[in-house]
Amino acid sequence: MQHYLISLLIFTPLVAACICLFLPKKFEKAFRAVALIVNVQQILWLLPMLVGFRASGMFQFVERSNWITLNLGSWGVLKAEYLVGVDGMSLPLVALSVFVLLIATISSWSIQKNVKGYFVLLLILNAAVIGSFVALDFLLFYLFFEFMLLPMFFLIAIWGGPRREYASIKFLLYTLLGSILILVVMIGLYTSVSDPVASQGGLLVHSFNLLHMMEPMNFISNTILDPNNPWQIGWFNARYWAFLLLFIGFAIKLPMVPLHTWLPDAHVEAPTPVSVILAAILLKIGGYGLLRIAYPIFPEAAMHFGMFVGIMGVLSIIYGALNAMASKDLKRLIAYSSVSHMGFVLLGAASVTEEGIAGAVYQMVSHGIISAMLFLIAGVLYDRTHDRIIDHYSGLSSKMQNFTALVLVGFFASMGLPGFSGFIAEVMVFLGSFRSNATNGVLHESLAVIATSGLILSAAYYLWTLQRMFFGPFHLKANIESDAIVDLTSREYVMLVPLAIAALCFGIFPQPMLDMIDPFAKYLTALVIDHGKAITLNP
Amino acid sequence: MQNLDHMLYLGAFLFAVGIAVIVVKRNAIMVLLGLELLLNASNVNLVVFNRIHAGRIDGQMFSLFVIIVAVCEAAVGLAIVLRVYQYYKTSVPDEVSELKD
Amino acid sequence: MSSAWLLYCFEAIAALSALGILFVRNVFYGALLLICCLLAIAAVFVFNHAEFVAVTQILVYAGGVLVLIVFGIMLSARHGGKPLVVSHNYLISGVLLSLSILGILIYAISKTVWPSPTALTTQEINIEKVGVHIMSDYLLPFEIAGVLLLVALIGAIAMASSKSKSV
Amino acid sequence: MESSVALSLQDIITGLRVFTPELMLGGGVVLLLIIGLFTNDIHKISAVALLVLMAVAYAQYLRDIPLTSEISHELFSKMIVVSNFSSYMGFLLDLGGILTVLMSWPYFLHADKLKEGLEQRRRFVSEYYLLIVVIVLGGHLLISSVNLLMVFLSLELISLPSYALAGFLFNKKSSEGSFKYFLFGAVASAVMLYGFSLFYGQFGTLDFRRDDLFATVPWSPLLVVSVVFSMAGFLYKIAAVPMHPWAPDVYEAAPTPIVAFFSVVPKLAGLAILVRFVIVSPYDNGNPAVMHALALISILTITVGNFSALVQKNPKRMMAYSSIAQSGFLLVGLVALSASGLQFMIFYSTIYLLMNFLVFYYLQYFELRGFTTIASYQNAGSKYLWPSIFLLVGFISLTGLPPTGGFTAKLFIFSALWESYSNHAHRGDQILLWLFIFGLLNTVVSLFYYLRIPYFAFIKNWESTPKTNILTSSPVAYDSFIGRSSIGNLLGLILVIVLLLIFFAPGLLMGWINKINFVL
Repeated sequence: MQHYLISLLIFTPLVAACICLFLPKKFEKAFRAVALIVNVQQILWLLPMLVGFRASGMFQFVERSNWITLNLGSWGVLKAEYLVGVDGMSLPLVALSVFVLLIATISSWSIQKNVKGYFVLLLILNAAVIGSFVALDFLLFYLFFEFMLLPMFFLIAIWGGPRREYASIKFLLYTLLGSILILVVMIGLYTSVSDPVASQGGLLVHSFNLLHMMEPMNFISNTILDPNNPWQIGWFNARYWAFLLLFIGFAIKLPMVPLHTWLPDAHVEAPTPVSVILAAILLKIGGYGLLRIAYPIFPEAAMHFGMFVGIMGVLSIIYGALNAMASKDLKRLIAYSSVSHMGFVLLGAASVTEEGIAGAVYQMVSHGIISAMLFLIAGVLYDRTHDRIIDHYSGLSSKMQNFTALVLVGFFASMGLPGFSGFIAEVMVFLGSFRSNATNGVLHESLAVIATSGLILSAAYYLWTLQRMFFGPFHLKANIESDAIVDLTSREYVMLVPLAIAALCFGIFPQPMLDMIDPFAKYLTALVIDHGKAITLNP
Repeated sequence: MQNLDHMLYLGAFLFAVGIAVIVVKRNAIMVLLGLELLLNASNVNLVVFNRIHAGRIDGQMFSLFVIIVAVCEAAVGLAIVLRVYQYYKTSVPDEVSELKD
Repeated sequence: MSSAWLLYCFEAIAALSALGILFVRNVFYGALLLICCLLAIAAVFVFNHAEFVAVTQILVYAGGVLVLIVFGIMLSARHGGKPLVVSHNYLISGVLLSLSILGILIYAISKTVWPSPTALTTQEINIEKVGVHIMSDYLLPFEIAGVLLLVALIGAIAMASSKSKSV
Repeated sequence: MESSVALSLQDIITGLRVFTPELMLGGGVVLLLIIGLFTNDIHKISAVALLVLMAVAYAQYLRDIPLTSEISHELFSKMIVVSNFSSYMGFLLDLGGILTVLMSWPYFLHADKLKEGLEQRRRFVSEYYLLIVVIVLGGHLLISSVNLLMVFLSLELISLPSYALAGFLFNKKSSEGSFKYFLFGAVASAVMLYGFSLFYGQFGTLDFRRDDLFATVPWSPLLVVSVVFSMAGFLYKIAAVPMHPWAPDVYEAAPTPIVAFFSVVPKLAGLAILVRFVIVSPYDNGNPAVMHALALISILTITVGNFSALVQKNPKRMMAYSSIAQSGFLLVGLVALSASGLQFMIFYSTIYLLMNFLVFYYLQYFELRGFTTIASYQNAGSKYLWPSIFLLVGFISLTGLPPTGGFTAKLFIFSALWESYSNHAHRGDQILLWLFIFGLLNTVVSLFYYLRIPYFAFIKNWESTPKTNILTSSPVAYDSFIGRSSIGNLLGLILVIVLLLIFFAPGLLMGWINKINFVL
């Protein structure tokens, strides 16, 4: 059992999706029940993994079996594996996904339209999300990555708000563009990399294995991406291009300013549970891909473009915060705050320091929890009034005390107040980016200084929103019925309270998760710096 | 008769005139006539080249088959033209245009 | 020498009657000019020791295809009830296109040096040889040509069948 | 002379044994012709056509077994060469023919929609199948031709029945499609013929396979002219830019099974002969002109096809542009011109056949139920759930997204291009890189039109009341078992499963393709 935990995590929702597909349409409750059972079961499978995980930079719970082996004659052998495993970065993210998906399923209770289709898509999305966090084979990763695309598209486009068609197509366009860029690099990489174990006796085995790609020794000499002698294409050498393509591909997902424009639209139009999944999990795949693929495989390019990445991160932080401040729609505000917070991930990654990278991973998890909470908060309000415009509300605290308390927790957590998980993450990112110049010279200290202003801005827009919406005299815009304003239902407590507790827990007791992340951060930092230097030494 | 170039020029000329007829004439049957000119241009070439490569008679054989194909094309083509004529009461290719983007 | 002049003569007839097709506006005259052109080309074939091809040209083309075309002209004239006088379009672009093609072809042909033709005795290429080839080396193309004729026949019948009454 | 005749007769007789599938096709033509005299029963004739094609496919399969990679047969005085390349491609053509017959069944039975010309359609059932069989025969001959005369004749053998079949809807539009197809096709083949005659003049032989063919003749202007003219005919058959304008009109006008057939069988045959033709050209002699031209054509074809498809309103017309774009993708394998590139091209061809037939099968399914424009697919998803899902799978595969064979095919073919760019004779040639980038970015464009029908089917006005003009029409009366949707969907299901299976286990197909060598 211990050996198949990851596969069980991935395939349980797929099997459940197939079962749902063959159930008659009218059993609406059955679909909800199946989805819930799957989520609970996933948590049960996750627990032994969390317990059995040993803090080290190595991959654990690895499963490996052959998937595709094609002999292509003179060209060699093409080999793709079913290779999955978790390390200090992916396990927290898998745990986050399982947790948030459970909440999202509970939140989906209110979906009325075509329940069957909704839950089938949700379950497929579930499998794809988990799969992309654990895949260690590029082809497998790409499969799961693309697999998220269409379910998400349909979830937004069918169950979304009034402008869902526009939003879903924009989402599709951006994401597909990103994945095509990743595909380009994938083709380039696997044709350039050989499997050192399987390639023996003159047989050339082209491998999709990400771990092989991270090792410069495995590149076939004189190929385009050969670290010893990369080709010059246009302004840069091919490895720099490859890094940039990967970076853009993942940055679209992240999303990074100026490639973020799909996000506010998608969030505003998506139904609440889909928004929750989108913000809490799907955005993380961008950051995850950067740290899992782009950085370790192209370390010298990562160092070379470190300043650029850092600047883009800071730009995202500031620009996202300013936009959030200008937003009139509560959901749009939260969406832009996501852009701002994911900028910290970029900044942390760019610093290539242990603190920075650990901070980036911590920020991903923390933002996953907090953004899920914030979107649920927006959903609570929307469910009652079908109106999300901030100016239409005032003094809600008088009618919804408990809700206001949870909103305070969520907003404070997102602001990065001490005691909440966001604080830990952001402090680590600042630390990393500040120390970067001294240790490896990638970033300038000023970036860290500028990024702090993001904190101030986020405090500003959250407090302003609080003040406008929740405090002061109770007042609603004319067309909202005040009868609709009632406090939380028990189902909403079930969703919001665990998230609030998690945000507090990881803020007050960061050590268990940091212990998990730290070895990974150490390992990645050392790998990027060592390989980066080794590669640049050979011109 | 050492020089065969003039007959090749004749072929080229027939080819060019055939293209011109096809482009210029506003009538499907005229287009068919142009088509026959194109095929004959090739035939002239084939027969003349057979003089140069006289070991086998590939060129002449080819031209025989071209004639057969020309017959077939003319038959099918005329049938199609007549069919179009039934519907459109015209055989001007440009006026037969219900199919558009 | 005189035979060379005769050849030039036939070539000129072929070229001029082809050119004539471009200029006449009556389809019927066009068909007649094509017959003229094809017959002249048949004569050119004879000068190139391709007697069988020439005969086929006269029989099949001038005899078969042209009769078919003339039939077509008459049928469509009957349908329309008006004389088949055609107008021209794309005159400039068509002429320019064909002139440029002609230029390219003439340039390409003149740039190529051809080996001089071998003088042939009449025994070497004769109808017997054509017959032997058709039944041996060219058996497969011959059979295919048979299928092609069959298909053309069927296709033409299907296409030319009268409209159903429902339309 | 007698002895040489005797020799060549001996050659013919020994060749006949290897020639079984083609002979069977010829026999099938005669059989259909005779049956047509006695009966007009749709089921009987369709069944006969199906059996003929299945038997041919089986014979082709039997022929393929002894053809190990080294053996190829020269037949009929070197008119054609049967190699495992032509054998595999021939098998694909047979498969295309079988699928077309299966698709045609409902097309003949259906009486509600497409009423116009029904009577004539039913009158010419046996002729219809006969023409299909002849095209398959022409394809078989074309892919194994090594002689210019054979190329010309087999192309005509494909083209002439195509002109007729394009008009088999027997209505106004159909006649126009057939007319345009004829004009364009006849001119293209005449131009190609002129190119062939110039080839013959320069090389003195009709056999274009000789190794030293291009080595002996330098690149003269005349050779360029003859290559360009000859290409016209091939590009026209595969509907590549600039010889593509016929495709949209013909696809829109022709019967749907025939469109599916056109988009696969003549295209693959044309592609195969293009491969044979290009492979002898001076590709590796340091002169990249042919490769540059092909790469340019490929880029243009993909781009023009995709961008034109975006604005289409008629599903068949959209699929015409899609098939133009797909030709461009198929050409990528040829541009990469390496053994693996050609193998992946064959792989792509196989997948293309499957996914294209899947899509057309369901386009017809919906067309017979009154969905004739893209916009009319509104609500199709709720009424016909499974067919819509199958159609979606087909479109996803055409786009090239996982988990379908279309993704694998695209991945492979672009890998070969990348490989060619990095370590082939034309190492570092920038046009290959451009093709790579353009081709992949076009995938994003293609997603838009491929997803438009599913978009209307699933998303647009999901909950609104059905449009009356579509769904109030009486339910379709099917008077045959194959027309009943549950049985009909079985074919779709099989295609879907195969497409998914190839993604998860491409080795199944590649194992077969790997045997093919390109000595031709």
